[in-house]
Amino acid sequence: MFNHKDAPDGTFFNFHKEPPLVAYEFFKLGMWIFLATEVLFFGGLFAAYFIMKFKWPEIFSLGSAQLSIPLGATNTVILLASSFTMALGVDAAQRKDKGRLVTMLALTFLGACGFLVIKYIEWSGKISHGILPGSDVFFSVYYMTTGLHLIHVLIGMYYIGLMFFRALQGRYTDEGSSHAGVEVGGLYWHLVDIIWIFLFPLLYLLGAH
Amino acid sequence: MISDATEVAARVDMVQIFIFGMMAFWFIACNAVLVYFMLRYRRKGPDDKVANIKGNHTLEIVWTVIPCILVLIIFYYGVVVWKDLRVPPKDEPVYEIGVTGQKWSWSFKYPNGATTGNELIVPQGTNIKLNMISSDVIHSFFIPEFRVKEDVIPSMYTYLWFNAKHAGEYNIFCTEYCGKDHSHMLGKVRVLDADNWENWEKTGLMLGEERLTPLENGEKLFADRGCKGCHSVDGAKLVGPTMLDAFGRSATFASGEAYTVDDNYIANSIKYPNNQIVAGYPANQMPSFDGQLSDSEISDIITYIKTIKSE
Amino acid sequence: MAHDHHDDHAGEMGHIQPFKVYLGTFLALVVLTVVTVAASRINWGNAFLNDVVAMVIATIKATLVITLFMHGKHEKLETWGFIWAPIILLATLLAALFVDYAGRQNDLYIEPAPISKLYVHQPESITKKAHGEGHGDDHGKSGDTHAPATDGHGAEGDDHGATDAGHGDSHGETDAGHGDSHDAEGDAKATDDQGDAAKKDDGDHGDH
Amino acid sequence: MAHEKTEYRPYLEPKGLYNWFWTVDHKRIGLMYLYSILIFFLLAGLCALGVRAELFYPGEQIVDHHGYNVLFTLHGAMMVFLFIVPGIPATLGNFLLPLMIGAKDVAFPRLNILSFWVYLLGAIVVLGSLVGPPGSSWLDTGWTFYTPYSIDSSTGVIPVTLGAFILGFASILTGMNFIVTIHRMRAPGMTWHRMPLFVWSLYSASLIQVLATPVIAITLLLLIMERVLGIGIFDAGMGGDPVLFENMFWFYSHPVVYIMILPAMGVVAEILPVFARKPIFGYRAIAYSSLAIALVSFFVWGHHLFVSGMSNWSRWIFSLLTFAVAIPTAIKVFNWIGTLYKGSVSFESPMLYACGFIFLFTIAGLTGLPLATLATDVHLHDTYFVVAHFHYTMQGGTVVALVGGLHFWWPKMYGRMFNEKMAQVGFWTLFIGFNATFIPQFIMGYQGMPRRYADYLGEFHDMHFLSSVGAMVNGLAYFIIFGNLIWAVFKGKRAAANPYGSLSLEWQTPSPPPLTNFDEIPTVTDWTYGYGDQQKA
Repeated sequence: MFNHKDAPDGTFFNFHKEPPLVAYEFFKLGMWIFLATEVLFFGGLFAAYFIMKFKWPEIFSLGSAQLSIPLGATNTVILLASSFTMALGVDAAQRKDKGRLVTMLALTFLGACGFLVIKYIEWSGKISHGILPGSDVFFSVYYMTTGLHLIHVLIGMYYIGLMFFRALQGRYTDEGSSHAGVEVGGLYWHLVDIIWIFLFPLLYLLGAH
Repeated sequence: MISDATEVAARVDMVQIFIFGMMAFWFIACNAVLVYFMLRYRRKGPDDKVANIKGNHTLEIVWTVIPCILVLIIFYYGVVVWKDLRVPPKDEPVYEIGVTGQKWSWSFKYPNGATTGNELIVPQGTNIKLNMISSDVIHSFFIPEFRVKEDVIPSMYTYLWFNAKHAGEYNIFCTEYCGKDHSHMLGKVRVLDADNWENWEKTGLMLGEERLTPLENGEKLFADRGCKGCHSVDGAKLVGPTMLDAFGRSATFASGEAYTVDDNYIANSIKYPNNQIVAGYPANQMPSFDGQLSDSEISDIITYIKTIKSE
Repeated sequence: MAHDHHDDHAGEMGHIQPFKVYLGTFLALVVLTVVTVAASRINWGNAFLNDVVAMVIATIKATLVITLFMHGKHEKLETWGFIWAPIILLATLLAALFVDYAGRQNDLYIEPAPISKLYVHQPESITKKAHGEGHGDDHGKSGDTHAPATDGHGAEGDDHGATDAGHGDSHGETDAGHGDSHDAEGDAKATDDQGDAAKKDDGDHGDH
Repeated sequence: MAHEKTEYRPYLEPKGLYNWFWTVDHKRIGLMYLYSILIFFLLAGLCALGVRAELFYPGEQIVDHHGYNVLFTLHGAMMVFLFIVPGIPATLGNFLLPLMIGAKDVAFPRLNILSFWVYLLGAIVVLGSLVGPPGSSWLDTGWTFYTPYSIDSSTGVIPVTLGAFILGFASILTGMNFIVTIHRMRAPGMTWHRMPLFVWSLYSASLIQVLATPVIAITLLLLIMERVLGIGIFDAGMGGDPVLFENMFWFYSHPVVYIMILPAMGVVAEILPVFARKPIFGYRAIAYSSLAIALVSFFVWGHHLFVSGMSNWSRWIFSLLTFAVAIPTAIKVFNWIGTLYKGSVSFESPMLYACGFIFLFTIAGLTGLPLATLATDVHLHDTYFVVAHFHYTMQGGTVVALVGGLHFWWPKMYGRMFNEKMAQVGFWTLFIGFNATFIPQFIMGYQGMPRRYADYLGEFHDMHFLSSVGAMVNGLAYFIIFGNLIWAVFKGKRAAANPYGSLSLEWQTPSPPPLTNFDEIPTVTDWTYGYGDQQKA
């Protein structure tokens, strides 16, 4: 059941693959469609955010005042930087420059770790003050949105690590190989960044004025 | 097919008949043509002469524009009638009644402070507006004869209005699924003519009725308000503790402290059930009757409970 | 043999952009972040406009990322279809919800239930607000006596008693219908007066 | 170098569990989906028979109220999430899409089998809710999980919502796979206007799958968080709003009914020209009305909330938009009927199902009119009129088309022919039983009989009795139909490669087709409905 050396034709480990050039177009369109689902997935949360803010404006301004804007702003810049290095990584893969690709992936991963650290600081601060998802309508929305975004950052980090080791083996930059994997990973990571770009003003910059 | 008890209901029936006529016409038209084609162009042999028709642009335009027009007519007619069904007449006086839906019973609160359970008593020929709210899950207040329906939601007031033409008795249904006894959350609308209504408003009794004794009233309330649904009188264990020999019984709360059943314990549990839950029974199942039962009604219920003995 | 594609043959894989494009985008994004923080300090009129400003800046940043970082510029029309589709659907959902919720406020007679009617455990921030400074008559929501609070269970009983006592007389001329002229203080919306808050002492209603 | 002529081996020939478990062949995945959705169709159908059996007489006969609520909830949830949403796209769609557009397989074969595994996982999690004691853990909230009842209900809400959340991913993967396949893998020469109409309808349905499913995913996730962490977004007690849940739930759940009906329309558009021996009437009208329905379906969900305390503005805006959906549907029905004009119509069983579909679907579409009109919907909302309306669209529409499609492509899938006489008997039993079940429900609904009632007033008794008898006949019909098809797989006589003389690409391959469908990808020169031209040539 599990030796896949001589797997018969038309099964998981031995099936007709389209040539890399053609498959490249498949992966890109497929990823853009997946990103559309992610945008709508967070869309539901944004709908909940706007309605709850419409119903309870005081709770939202009260709650938002307890979030630290400097931490949120640095988080945003870190994510933008990791998005920048990811874009350079994809650019390196397109130029088949293995060295730069590997360093850029590592930098992106570091950026993601930075984001996690700051997120940990924020969350642990809140939880120690006894503010939990159930304590308040604003913090329900806050934990749901940042929590879901956090899960997507973790998924992104897993994929960047995967790309990092594959890039080391030269899988994206060898002769005749396709770098679609890096391009797709880049698209996903940029989306995670876009979601945070929208989350930051909505959650953090609410109570300032 | 069912009687219409308000003028707006008659107009809603006109819309329904108009749409039914439209449906019947198009249904017969389409399927007559379909059956005709099926019979007329039955396959006779393998080399039948077949027309190589791929489409017809003018026909396509025609059967796009005509449905558009018909559909807009239906929409407009529907909205015009709905406007009156939905918004009470602005200038005329409106008699407002507070409705509370809770798990499996309705309760009504009148401007003169009276409250009734599962029985909405209204004067004939006046604009009645129901301000509705639910105290637990979403219900829906539906009177088929008046063609009115509106959900009863815990997070906001909803309203509906009607003006019953003549005296009579109509059913109230709950049409939004709300749990086990959703199908038993029925009620009655009793439309009274002028003098009967006059009497009811003053004494709370129908003409010719005399006041029930506290015991009978307590028993009637115990059944009307759905207590029987969860508290049995014959000792069976339902959702809540049984009322058999309840008075003077001593047991322990979920929090462990002992208690004996007495008057103010029952009164307090009726108003705020979740304060003291008896051990072994689920919490926040019983809705609060605070504000739906007047103190005299609660004392009637207590006198009734005292009489449930298994001697 | 790889059959050739019916649409144009994608030359080499992906379009190469010069480095300064990426750097320029990144710097623009950082600057916009600073701008959005600064913009949030200024009050642009009402809460809605502040949101709009924040959303506009965020949309500019998002378009920068999509067109330049994600090579959106070089994508075919169908890919842009899948970029615009979720945005339009999300806008529809938010617009419909807004029309629904805003419309409810000025529908004749529909208004949100007072906090006192919300029976289960109350978040502290609502109750703190209702306890502390029951201010002004905005929304009338926060002006109610608080409902059974999360903290004390026992307190419930007497608290209601207070409102009941106060209920009868001081019931102002609030017309619950229009939801704007609630008098804020004290027990304008006591727990149990759901229906008749509007017309309690309004003489003319009903012809009985 | 041209492929040398490999010796023909049907795709089902390599036996063994390994070939089924690890397969990425779109044909086997289609069959595996078919077997699993038919099992759930049986389970949910038995729940439906239980519901109707209980309603023979007022009062409690077979099950108590809680049992009745569990029966109709499981009937709804299993039918929607496990049978009819994967339904035609995952079975006939998986099997036929690459064959119809001249491709060796879908764009992402491994994602295709992953979609099936995720579907199985979701199904197991949904069935997981049945593990606990029936009294407390069998779901009784209705398939719509309306809060706040689904929040404080003690029954198994989390397993079913988590299962539905997982099934959403299977749906997204299939939809995305189909869209990329149709965009990128069409055979040379097969332009958008030479594609079969079934592929157009699959494309529209996949668009909805991809764009609507995420919203139900987040709604169910928030519902689970509501129960686990007590966040207050949908719970009125915490300041949340149950109507927000209704809005977000129906934002998915109305487009999903178009995922169900569009492929059914595609199957009918495939069957009619073959048996009328005549090109389809108004190809572009049907193709673009599929897309139009997919587009408009995202703007009409408000008609489920006409009496849910929505503001008056949004009520009449949604009523107007809901009528916009009626137009492309009407165009399709007229074009189908136009196809039979001056054709040579033969009545094998697939054609019977196609014509039955048109008849039942006109009733379904037209009874939608009073539900879209505001004045009448206030009276008809949540009554048996609505139950009858959506059963006419789902059972009279999608299931009749699925069964018709299975009969039409059975020779291609298994290379064997079913018994024609038995198939006709099955159709007429289904037709009579179905109408006998749901026409009384239209009448009851108008008289004000609310839906989801375990017990009803005496005045509705005779209609309920008639409807229950009809339901038994309806159930019997499916045993005849599927018995005939299953018998054909083993004992049916060998079928020719193209028994009905269809010009579509999938019929040009031998029955059952080899693993890689075509030895070398065909170049398409003309559209697939050229029956008229064939006569002249």
